[in-house]
Amino acid sequence: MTMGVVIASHVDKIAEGVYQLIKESAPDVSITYAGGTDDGDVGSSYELIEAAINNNEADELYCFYDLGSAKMTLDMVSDMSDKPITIFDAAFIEGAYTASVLIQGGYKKEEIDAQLAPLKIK
Amino acid sequence: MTMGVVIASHVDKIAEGVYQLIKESAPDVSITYAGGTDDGDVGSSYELIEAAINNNEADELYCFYDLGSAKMTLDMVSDMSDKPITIFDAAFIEGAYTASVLIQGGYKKEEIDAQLAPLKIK
Amino acid sequence: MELTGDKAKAWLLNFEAKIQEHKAYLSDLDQAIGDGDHGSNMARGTEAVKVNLEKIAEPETAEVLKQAAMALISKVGGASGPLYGSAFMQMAKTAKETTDIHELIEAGLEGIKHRGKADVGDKTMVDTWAPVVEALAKDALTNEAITQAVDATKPLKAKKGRASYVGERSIGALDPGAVSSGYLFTALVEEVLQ
Amino acid sequence: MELTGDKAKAWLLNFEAKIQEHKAYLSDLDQAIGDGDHGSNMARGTEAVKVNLEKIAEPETAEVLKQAAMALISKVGGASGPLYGSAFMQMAKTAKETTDIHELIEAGLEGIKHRGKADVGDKTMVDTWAPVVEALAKDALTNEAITQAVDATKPLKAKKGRASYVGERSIGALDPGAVSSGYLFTALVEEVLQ
Ligand SMILES: Nc1ncnc2c1ncn2[C@@H]1O[C@H](COP(=O)(O)OP(=O)(O)O)[C@@H](O)[C@H]1O
Ligand SMILES: Nc1ncnc2c1ncn2[C@@H]1O[C@H](COP(=O)(O)OP(=O)(O)O)[C@@H](O)[C@H]1O
Ligand SMILES: [Mg+2]
Ligand SMILES: [Mg+2]
Ligand SMILES: [Mg+2]
Ligand SMILES: [Mg+2]
Repeated sequence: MTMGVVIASHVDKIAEGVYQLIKESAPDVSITYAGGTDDGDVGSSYELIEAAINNNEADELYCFYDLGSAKMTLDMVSDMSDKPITIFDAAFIEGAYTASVLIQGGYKKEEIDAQLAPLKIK
Repeated sequence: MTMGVVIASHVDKIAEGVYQLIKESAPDVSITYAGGTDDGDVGSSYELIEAAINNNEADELYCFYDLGSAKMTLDMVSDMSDKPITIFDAAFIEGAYTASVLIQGGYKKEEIDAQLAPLKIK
Repeated sequence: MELTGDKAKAWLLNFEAKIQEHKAYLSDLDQAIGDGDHGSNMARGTEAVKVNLEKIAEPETAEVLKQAAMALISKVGGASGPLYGSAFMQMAKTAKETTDIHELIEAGLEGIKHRGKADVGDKTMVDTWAPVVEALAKDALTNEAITQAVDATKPLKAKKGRASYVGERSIGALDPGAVSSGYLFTALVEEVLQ
Repeated sequence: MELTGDKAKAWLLNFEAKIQEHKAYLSDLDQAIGDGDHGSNMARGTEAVKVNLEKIAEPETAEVLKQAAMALISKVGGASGPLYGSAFMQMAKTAKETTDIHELIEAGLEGIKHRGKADVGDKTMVDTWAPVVEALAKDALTNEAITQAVDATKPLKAKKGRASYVGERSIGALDPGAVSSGYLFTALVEEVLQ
């Protein structure tokens, strides 16, 4: 079971930037992202989030979001998807960074979940 | 005493995107940002963070950062600055969003600090 | 009361017209306690609903509701997208069993609650939907009842969504999603119940 | 032992040369437990130090240290920027009182600790600086002592900086900032102490 990370933000630039930040420390982890609406506005897009989930090469996905409505969209996509998906109510960037670095380091799910627990703020 | 928000990220796109996200809900708050190094790489820049602090129109600044080294740069700039600056060890985007929306709403410092307290994760 | 396919289509087209008419007002309401986009979000979403529905020559209730759900889910872009989307998706599923309006709207409310985890009193669209479901159960849905439900969101403190960030300051403001839901039900009264 | 302006300049130019030489190695070390940029960060920073110092015709200790601090602060771009920058800034301040090498490096260590809040054993550059300060107090700084301090970061678990994210997995790896600090002190031995 490989683990991957999905980043869902309300803004396209944030999603791209978080990807850029994380890839430096987790070059071998499958990280996909979705930001903003279909038109590039601030918001969230079912299609873009669905694509980020489908395009992620990992077997199991850890998803992080910035604000609540991206979570609802993630939730909807997750309801429709066959992949095991966990949506973390963790600090967005810090949580995604932590998860990615730990996956890169080969840690097990339980250990990663334990490290993410104190980052829960939502 | 007006209150403003400073956003310091390791990535230029993240800083711009967070600004974009927050401005929608806090159009009247002075929000300035700095992202990445002088050359646009991932990292932090003393000059850019100093400029974000100097260009902020508010009397008192609430600063948020993504990862620890941006905090150290904020710290250095803050040591050199006369403005009252508080660096929050809060979840980056969530903290900056919360602070900005509350400042927009006219809340007092004590109330804002109380709302930010549960977001402390660093 | 039954929701036929034709009525369902008329209802949603009326809703779209109301949203377009009150687009600026909805965004203003959202600017006060959120991010100021509820009007444009709903306008974009209902516009897409209209496009989808206009393609349906012989409307069938479940299909109309499903097309509305798909359009709202993919085009709104804000929290109201997955929320209205889940409502219509639940209604579409329920429509395969029954087209009773009370049961359909009740299913829609369940969809919203499942997605958003909000309860009555949290100052969200749930505060419009819940009293509407009760009124429909008694066959007593009127414009007055709708207005009353919408207005009752004013004194509440927001506990969900972006408005929850402003806490106390949300008191005294109408919830934008409750207001847009009000238009949905006024359209229902006009097109289906009257 | 005194740090004259000329020696300070020679020291930092030697440091720059060592960093350029080991740039790829430092980044590789950082890739293992961080983000893989320590070599390029330090290369950019010390290159800027060199540019600043080459402008100084008659080097004066405090000024040399200050110019180094400014260059590192503004050009490194990673955590090592404010850290080395604070070290040299503290040294520059102290140089106005004394140019004794032990006192200067001790002031530098205080600068690093003030900025980064790390202690001995946290697997950072502090683990090179602290034993070096002790050795200098006894006038006994050698290349062996430096290598020993740097190597001693291997078994440690990182508690500060990016490497702290990988926790246990940092055990067994050298700390990149401890290694680059090792070059700083080897350059000191070569240019000043020998
Ligand atoms: N968790 C929730 N449950 C129910 N309704 C919600 C929830 N979050 C937000 N809403 C509704 O959504 C409306 C805001 O929609 P909109 O402005 O389109 O989305 P966003 O807040 O993402 O910009 C609110 O006025 C409220 O009625
Ligand atoms: N809080 C700290 N205190 C002391 N040294 C630190 C601290 N954080 C990081 N370091 C040092 O900085 C080095 C990493 O520097 P660098 O890679 O240039 O920065 P970044 O981690 O921002 O990419 C680490 O190897 C460590 O020696
Ligand atoms: Mg909105
Ligand atoms: Mg929005
Ligand atoms: Mg690094
Ligand atoms: Mg770096």
